Parts: sequence; structure tokens; C-alpha cells
Amino acid sequence: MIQAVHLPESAEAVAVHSARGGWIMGGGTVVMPLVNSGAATRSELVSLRRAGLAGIEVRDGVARIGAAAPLSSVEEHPELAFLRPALRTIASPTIRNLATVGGNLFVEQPYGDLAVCLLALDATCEIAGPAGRRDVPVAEVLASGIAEGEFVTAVVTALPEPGTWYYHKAMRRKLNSASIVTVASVTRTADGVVTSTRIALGGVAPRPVRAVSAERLLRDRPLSPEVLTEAGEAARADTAPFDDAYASAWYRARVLPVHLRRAFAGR
Amino acid sequence: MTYRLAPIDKSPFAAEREDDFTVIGSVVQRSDARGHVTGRTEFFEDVAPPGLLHLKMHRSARHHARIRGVDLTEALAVPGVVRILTHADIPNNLYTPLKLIGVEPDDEPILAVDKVRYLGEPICAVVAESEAAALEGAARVRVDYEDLPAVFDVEEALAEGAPLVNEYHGRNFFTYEGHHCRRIRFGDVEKAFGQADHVFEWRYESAPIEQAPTETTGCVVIPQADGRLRIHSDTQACFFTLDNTALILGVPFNKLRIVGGTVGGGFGGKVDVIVEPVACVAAMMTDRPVKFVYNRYEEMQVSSPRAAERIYIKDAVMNDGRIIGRKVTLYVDSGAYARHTPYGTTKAAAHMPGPYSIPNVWADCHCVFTNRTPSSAMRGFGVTIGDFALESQMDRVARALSMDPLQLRLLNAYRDGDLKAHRKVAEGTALVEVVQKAAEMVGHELPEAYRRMSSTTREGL
Amino acid sequence: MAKLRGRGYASVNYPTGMNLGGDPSQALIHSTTTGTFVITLSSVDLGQGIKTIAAQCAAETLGLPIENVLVDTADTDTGPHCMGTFASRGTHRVGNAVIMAAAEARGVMLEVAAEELEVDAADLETDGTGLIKLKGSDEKSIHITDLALAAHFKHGRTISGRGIFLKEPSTPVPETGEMDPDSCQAHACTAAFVEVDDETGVVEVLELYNVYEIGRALNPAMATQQVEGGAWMGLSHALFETTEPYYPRRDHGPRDFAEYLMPGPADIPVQHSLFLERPAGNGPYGAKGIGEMTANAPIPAIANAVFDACGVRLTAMPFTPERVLRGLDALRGNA
Amino acid sequence: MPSQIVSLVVNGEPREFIARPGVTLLAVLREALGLTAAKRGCAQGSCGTCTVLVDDRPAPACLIAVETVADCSVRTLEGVAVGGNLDEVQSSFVDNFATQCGFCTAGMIMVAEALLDRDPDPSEEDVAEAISGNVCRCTGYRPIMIAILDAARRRRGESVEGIEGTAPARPAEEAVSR
Repeated sequence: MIQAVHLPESAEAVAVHSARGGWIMGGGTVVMPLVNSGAATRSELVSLRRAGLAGIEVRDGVARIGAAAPLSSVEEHPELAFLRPALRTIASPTIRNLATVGGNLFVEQPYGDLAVCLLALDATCEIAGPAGRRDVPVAEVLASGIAEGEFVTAVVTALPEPGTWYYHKAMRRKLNSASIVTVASVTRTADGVVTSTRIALGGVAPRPVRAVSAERLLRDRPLSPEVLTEAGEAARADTAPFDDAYASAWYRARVLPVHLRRAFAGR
Repeated sequence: MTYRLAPIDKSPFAAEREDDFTVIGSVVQRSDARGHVTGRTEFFEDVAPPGLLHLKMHRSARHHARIRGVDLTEALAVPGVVRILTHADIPNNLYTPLKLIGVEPDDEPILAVDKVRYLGEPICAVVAESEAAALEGAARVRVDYEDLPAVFDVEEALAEGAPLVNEYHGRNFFTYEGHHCRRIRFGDVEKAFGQADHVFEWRYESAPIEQAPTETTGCVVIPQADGRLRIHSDTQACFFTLDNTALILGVPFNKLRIVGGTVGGGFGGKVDVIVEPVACVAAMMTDRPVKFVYNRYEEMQVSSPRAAERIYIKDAVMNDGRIIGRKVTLYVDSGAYARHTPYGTTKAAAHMPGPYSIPNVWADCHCVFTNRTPSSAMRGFGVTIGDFALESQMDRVARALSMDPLQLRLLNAYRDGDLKAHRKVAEGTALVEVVQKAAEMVGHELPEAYRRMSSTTREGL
Repeated sequence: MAKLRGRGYASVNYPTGMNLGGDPSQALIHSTTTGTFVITLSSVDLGQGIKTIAAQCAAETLGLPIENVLVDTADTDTGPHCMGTFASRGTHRVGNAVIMAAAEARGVMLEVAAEELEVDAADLETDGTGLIKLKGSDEKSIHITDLALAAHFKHGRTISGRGIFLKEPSTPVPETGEMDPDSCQAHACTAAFVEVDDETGVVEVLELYNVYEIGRALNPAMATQQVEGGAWMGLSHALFETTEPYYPRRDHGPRDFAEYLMPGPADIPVQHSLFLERPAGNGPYGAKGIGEMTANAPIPAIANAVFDACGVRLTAMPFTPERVLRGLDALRGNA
Repeated sequence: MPSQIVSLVVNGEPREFIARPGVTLLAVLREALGLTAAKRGCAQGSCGTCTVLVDDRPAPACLIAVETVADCSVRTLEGVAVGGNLDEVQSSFVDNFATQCGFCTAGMIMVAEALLDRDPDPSEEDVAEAISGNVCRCTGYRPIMIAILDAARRRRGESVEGIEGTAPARPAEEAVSR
């Protein structure tokens, strides 16, 4: 049973409650269902709502997004328009009014499509905790989590150059549905061939993953349907798909190359 | 006022109708709409009596297991927990809801006694001052299980040596007047298979489906000054719930009063009598109002779904498309208990062989027990999955014969005066006309002879 | 890749009322002193609209405006027995019971009017506006409000009626299955148009054409609600729904509306619906039960349309992308 | 931490109540303030029946620990009809037969209110997206979408007369080419 809900007004104050075992809560979309069903394992909640962590700043091609920023504020931010199509594939507008950027890093797959985007963007997480502050690549946070008592205060990412951002999410429904396969990528081409690429996948492993095998295969090659399909098949090596209520591991692996191709080549 | 209407085509059967009405057939605004759009419609959970207690269930974590022991110590220590009910507190713990129409045997405990037969089966009910305390209490009940082999497939359940699911039936099927299934025997199908130009046999299957009303199943029971209980419920059937509840409580029927009638969707899911009896026992024992309402997980996984079915259809078909024999073997997965499935299985049998006149019909419809959440009624009970199988079969037969699928249906459609497989003479039929009209809507050309067919005559066949 | 289009049909019938009968419902009706008729029931409204339908049946039978009818339902202390709202029985059973009760009340109403107007009751008619009048005369008439007041305070009469509908129970013959399993049958035919993504197995239903024969649409707007919502549920069953996605294995059962998939507002097809009416002799004003039937025909019609589109025969519900894709793979010889 | 006094501005009126730690906005509205229009359909944020507006944005009240929105403005369905007069969205839901069981209606209307406040002329796609977090099990959504689009027209002062049929039949080959 919940004994206290703290509403600290600074990151420092959050750190104090977090160090005492308080459960960090962004929008509540993950924590509150557990509270409501009696499955919460901690007795104190620490809300980030008043901690001043909801700001979004974009300066010199770099975005700093507060961990407590609701997904809807990212969706509506004019300088983050490249992320808008991705955000509109996440849950529903009502949930996006609550769910936060920081929270999205920690939701279980097949949810967490913004985290997939941030992985493709090679974003950095600003983390605070009992031992002070540190900056960690989002890849590391996604792979290994953060230490007890720590919490993410912001994510920082360079904006992708025009024409280099790719996103595609396969879902069972057209709106408000979890990922079957999510593909996000920053890929540069010159003279028709790939000069650099980062591809992140969602829905196909317990955590968002980099499709390094596909990245390797795409380098110096054109983004043609054939090459992309080959890359998608190679990407299976980077995944560990699972069964859930939405799709089987077999299905996810089977359609991964199709959706990787579609992410770049459209239909 | 704006509203959308599906048009009514009054030309077919024009001679059989009268239209001299003032209110019937005209659009009248729903009497409940204003309440709905203002939020003033009162659903059962909008009742908030003072001193309300909350009931949450501790449920089986196993598919099939013997209960070696239940430890309530930790649960009772949770602040706010008032009482924990076990099977010993339920006056008539063993029941079956259709006993009201003569179905036997009683086969399901309100709260588990020495065994659980499906995942999520209720074991004990924690009553507390707050929902959070009831949840915490329910989480702290400790049950010591001895696992038993479980069976989940209907045909495996009927096979030799399968684990016995429900001792009260003694076999893994419901027995219909001494028979292992509900049967239809009409004509001689084996002879038809011998005479047929083609014999087609295929198999169909479905998985369980949830009614998924937006309002979950629940009730609020309020003890009254005169010693009676007032039950605010979202049951689909007030007296059915009242009568069953009184039998389980062992009290006179007039000790209970049900107030309901405004329900946030049912679709068959609120015909079971599950929440009211145990909430009533809790209210009687505490002499306080008690609320027992399913959470969404319980509604999705513990409340009875539409049964999974497996259906084999074997048809004897002539070159011209006449189906002269149909043999149907149907397995309905009742889950661990009967509930309404014996009824649904009979309804399925009566529905065979679909809306067609077939002179030789054989159907065996099995109500099978497995270690699955008990299934029960849902919109189209006993028919929906059968229609999937029957109408897929019709399409396959048509394709196998290279026939127009609508012409195949029109050729075999039942008409007024036909004797159905269950030996009732058909009347008021209209299959021919709905098929003709659908063809017209989508521009599917039918030959003149098929356009002239009618449900009222067999002319042209 | 290709989007493959196909069309499929299905035609069905559906029984009205509890399968073997024996499912009575009662209605009581009485007039207040000012001529409002209160129908008392214990029937449940799940959203299908029985409260409105009962009022329409009573108003029609009484020959009074719908505004003169109130429905009080689902309190077992005050309402007479109803078996319940299921088995497509509500409109049929309750409608018939209400008509019977209203007919009895109408009889009393006309008797009292006859006394008031000093004419023969057989010569009276109602005009649907609230007037009871001598047939063919515009002068000899009395309004229901005045009549109800007179009945109570002057004549000492209660304008009321009792109604019940019972189809006698039928017992199947165990050896043959001989039985009487319905009161009447409603009918439907669906044509489904689908598009199949041959690389992912995703099926999209583009259009549903539904023809429903429903006896009589007592309230055409509410009948439209029933059939369109029901066809949506059929589509949902066909493509999405199950509590056990790996049946007969029990794991990964959906726990909430996120995991329990149903088509959302962006996933719905264009629906074209048409009613036919063949009034049932035993139905209230000919109506048959339609609540359940509506979901049935779309399911096989969609399965048949998928076959038409891509040659995959779906024999297990629901028709998930995986099942379609496995079928496509098998056809391509790379299963 | 014991229960504490929390205040909200609900439908324009300041309200104070005692809240147990972690109690949801939904529970407060329904149990402490007697505002039962918002419904508990899942307590997980997956059904939308409890949707209310918090600082003018729609959100499921079951996911909000009430302390976290202290002093915020909350709007519920009870605050929509003024003096018993239905607003355009409500009257449009009635007229278009967009309600059946009524359990999703409060959430649907609150989403529609927020949508139309922000965008007086939404497209069908906008409406679908706006209500994509709200489950309706009865209607198949089409009547609700039509009601919201119709409400937008009413707010813009456009005519609402006339009866709309369902989509007319047309030759299938025109509708779907194979």
C-alpha cells in the first residue's frame, strides 16, 4: 500500500527521496496501474511533476528534453517535428498527455518506441543520483539500466540532418497499438550509397537494440529494396524476439526484413 | 435531429405486412441518451453507501492442483482487513447456475475446497476497509499446492487416460440424458456419403473470446434495516441472479432484492452468477455494505469467455451443388465447469446443419471439460463459431465444384415448409431474400432463375 | 509486395429466444391519475435499448403518444419476473408481454371512456395524440388525462394490465435431437471486401455489405445501432480477439484493453447495411431477435474474402497476420 | 504519511477533500466529490472511460495520483451542460444515436470537448486519433465519430438538418477493384 506521495520541487530533492527508496514516477502510466492493482512493490512514490524536469530546449541543433516532459509536448514542439510521426504511433493522445520521455526509457517492450528513436539518435541521458550527476549514452541505459536511487533528468540529442531520419512501426492496429517491429534510423547517403547509419529496433528483443549487422551490411551500398531486405535478414542476428499477446517471436522475426525495408523504402 | 438509418427495403414479403402504426417503425429517441451524455445515468458502481467494505479474491495460481493448505495469518494481519471468507463460510458452496432449469449435477464450488481446476479459480475472499487493504490482504494469502496434470485440448481431454478435470461429472464431458453428447440424427448420412458425387471433410477451430464490456462485472450489497439484502448489480438477468444467489445462501428468495437494469455492456458475460453470492455472504457476516467488482484483469482472464470450439464438417455433395448429407462433430470447450455450456452446446446442435435443407444430417455436439477458465454465454452463444465453420465450408464446397458461392447457398437454402434436422417445420424463412439482396447490393449477377427464387416456395428448384 | 483484394460471402440464420423455450417475461402496466402509463419490468438494458422499445410497444398498443409512457425496470421488489437479457430474447419476450399488458389496459381505458362518453366501447378509437374518440366523430372524444382522472376519482377503476410471454419448454429427444429450439429465425447475408498484405499477412476489411432480415425494425435508428455495432464485433472477432493467443496453450493471455485487441476507430470499414422485414407471427409487431446475429456472418465472409484475395484458407479464429502469412508461405512452398 | 487535505478546481469550483496517499483522481472525483460521470473501466489507462480534462488536456483520471495535480483545474462531464442545457457535443451524441450502453460516453465526450476546443474543424482522421484511447464495445465507433464531426459543425454554426443514411450501396467493382 502506498504510504506517501512526494512532490519534490527540484532534481536534488528528487534525489533525496529516491535515495530513500522512493519510486520515481513520471506520468504514472506505468506506476499507477500497479498501484491500482495492488502490485506496487514500494510504498512511497516520488512524482517528477513539479521537479522542473519537463522543459524542452533546442539550441544549435541539439535538443535537451527534460525527463518529465510529457510525450505530447515533444509531439507538439515545432523544432522536434521529425519525431512527430513516431510519437503518434505511441499509445493514444490521452496517454501521451501523461506519459513522459524519461518513463518511455524504462517501459517494457513491446512498448517504448521513443526509446527506440533515442537509441537511433545516439542520445545521451543525464542522470542524477546519490553519487551526483553523470551523462550516459542512452544505449547503456537501455541495455543495463541505472543504479538504485538514480533517475534520468534529461535526454540530449543532436537533431538529425534533413533527409537522414527514418521511422516505421508495424502494429496490429493503425493507432494505439504496441510494436510488432519498430525501426528508427539516422542514415546518411552520398552518391546513392550509405555513408553512415545507425538503426535501432523495437519489438524484437526484450530491450530496444541496435541492428549492427544490418548497419554493417548497408555501409557503402544503396538503399535499394534488395539490399534493405538483405540487411533486414542480417538484422535477425541482433534480435531476440519474444511471444506476447500481440505477436509471436516467429512472426516478429519473419516480418522484420519487410519492415526494415519499408522504413527506408516506404511501401 | 440528425441520425443515420440503414434503409428498409419493404418490397420482399410486402403482402405479409401491415404498416398502420404510429410509433412502431418510427425513430424514437433513446430514453437513456440524455442520462448518458450528462453522466447522470446511474450504474451499479455509482452507488456509494457509507461504511462500504471492499472484497478482493485470492485466486488459484495453478491450472490444476490439490490444495494442501491455506494460510491466512499474514493476510489477516494487514491493517484494514476485516474478514476472510473461505468455502466453509458459504452455506451451499457447490452449485451450477442452470439448476434453475433442471440441469445437474452441481459441479462448481463458490470458493475452492480441496482442489483448483483452472488458473484464477477463487479460493478465498478478503474483505477490507479499503480496496488497497483488500488487495494487499489477497496478495498475502498463502496456498500450498500439489500440482496435478492438466489438460487443455478438447480432444485430448476425451482421450483415454486424460486427467479427470471435474469429479462431479466423473468424465471429461457433460452427459445428456445418458449420452456422451447432444445428438442430431436425421436421415442416413452414411448412405448419403455413398451416393454423393463428392465428399468433403474439413476442420475448423476457434480460441476463447472475451465479452469485454467496458464496465466490469460487479455488485454492491447493502444490508437493509429489515434484515434483507439489497444487491446493486450489473447482472443481465436480475431474477436469475436473485434465485441462484438465494439457493447458494440458503435463504428464502424474498430475503434478497436486486436493483439493476442499467448495465455498461454485457454481451453474455454478465449472465454468470459469480460476484453476488460471495458479496452477500460477506455483507451478512459483517452486517455492512460490501462491493465486489472485477478488475480488468479478472474480467479478461477469469470471467468466463466465449468457448473455444473445434468443428469437423463432412458433406455429401452432388455435382449440381445439392448437399445431400452433412455430418458435424463439434467440441465445445466448457473449461473446468459447466456453467451455461450444456445449454450452449444444445443450441449449437439445434443450429446444425445451418440455414440449409439437407435431407441427411448427423451431429454429435460435445460439451467438454478442460483445465481452462470456464466458458459461458456470449453474443451468438452456440452459433457464432458454428457459423464460421458452416459458412467457410459452403465457400469451400462452392470452390471445389467451381460454383458461384451465392448460387450454392440459394440452391440449398431452407424454405418455408421444409422439415429441419431437429424436425421442426420451417416458417418465416428469408435466407433466399437476404442472399438475393446482398448480391444486388454488391453487383453480383445472379441468373434469372436464382433471382426469382423465394423463401415461400420451392418452385424453380 | 502486393495488396491483394478479395470478396467473400456468408449467409446465416439465428434463433430468437432461449433455445428450448421456458423463458418467460412479465410486464405490468398502470395509468397514473393523469394518464401516464408506467410499465413495470425487471428486464435489463445493456445498451440495446429495451427501455425505449418497451415504451414504443406500449404506446402503439395503447394508441397514445410515447410521451405518455414511462418504463420502470429491474428492481426485483417491484418488477415482475423476466428471465433476462440474453439469447436475443428481450425485444421478443418483453415486447410481447408489454403488448399483452397494454392491450388489457387499453380495454379498461376504452371501457371507462365509453362510460364517460356514453357510447359503446367497441365504437371507440385512439388517434395517437392522446384522444379517445368515437369512430368517425370529432366531437365525442376525451383526452387521456381527463379520462385517467375520471377513472380514478369518479369511476373507481384502475386502468392497468398484466402481460406475460412464455414459450413452453421443449425437451429434446436424446436419440434424434428432435426439439423446438426457437420462436422464429432472423436472417443475414454479408459480403466482405478485404485487402491482404502479402508480405505481412495483415488483413484489412475495406467494406462490409450487410443485409439483415429482422422481422420488423421497431425503431429503425436503434436497429441500425445494433447491426452496425454487431458487424464491428464480428470483424473484431474475425481478425483480432482472443483471451488465449496461443490456444490451446494458456500463456500471454491479454490483461487489459491494450493487449486485448479490437479494431479501433481508425480500423473500421465502410459499412453498408440494409434491412428486410418478414414479420414473425409470434413477434411483437413482427419483430425478431437480432442482437446476437449481427456479429456472425461477417466472420466467415471475411475468411472467404481472404481466400478469394490470396488463396489462404483460414480454419482457425482469429485470422491473425501470422496465420495468414504462414498460409502464404505454405502456398509459396517456403513454409 | 497520513491522509492530507488536497484542493482542486473542479468544473470551475474550488474543492477540498481528504486524500489517502496515492489515491487516484478518479477515486476522489467519484467517492469524495460525488462526481460519478467518469467511470472505472480498467484502472490501467487502457479503456478511457474515466477520461477528464486536467488543465484542459484529456487524461485518464485512474492514472493520476491526486496529490500530483493539487490545485490544478479539472473538468468532468458534470461541468459540460450549463444549467441543464446540453452543449453541442452532448446534443450531437443524442441526436446521432452515438450512445448505447453509455459507459464509454463520458470519456468520449470529454475527449471531444478537448479536441474541439483546440481544433474547431477536425478531420475524420483527427477524430479517430483523438478517441483512439477510448474503448467502445457497442457502437463500432462510426456513430461516435459522426457525432463529434457533427458537433464541430454545430459549434461553427452550420446546419444540422437532414437525415443521413448509412453509406449507400454502390457497385462493388467501383468500390474495390480486383
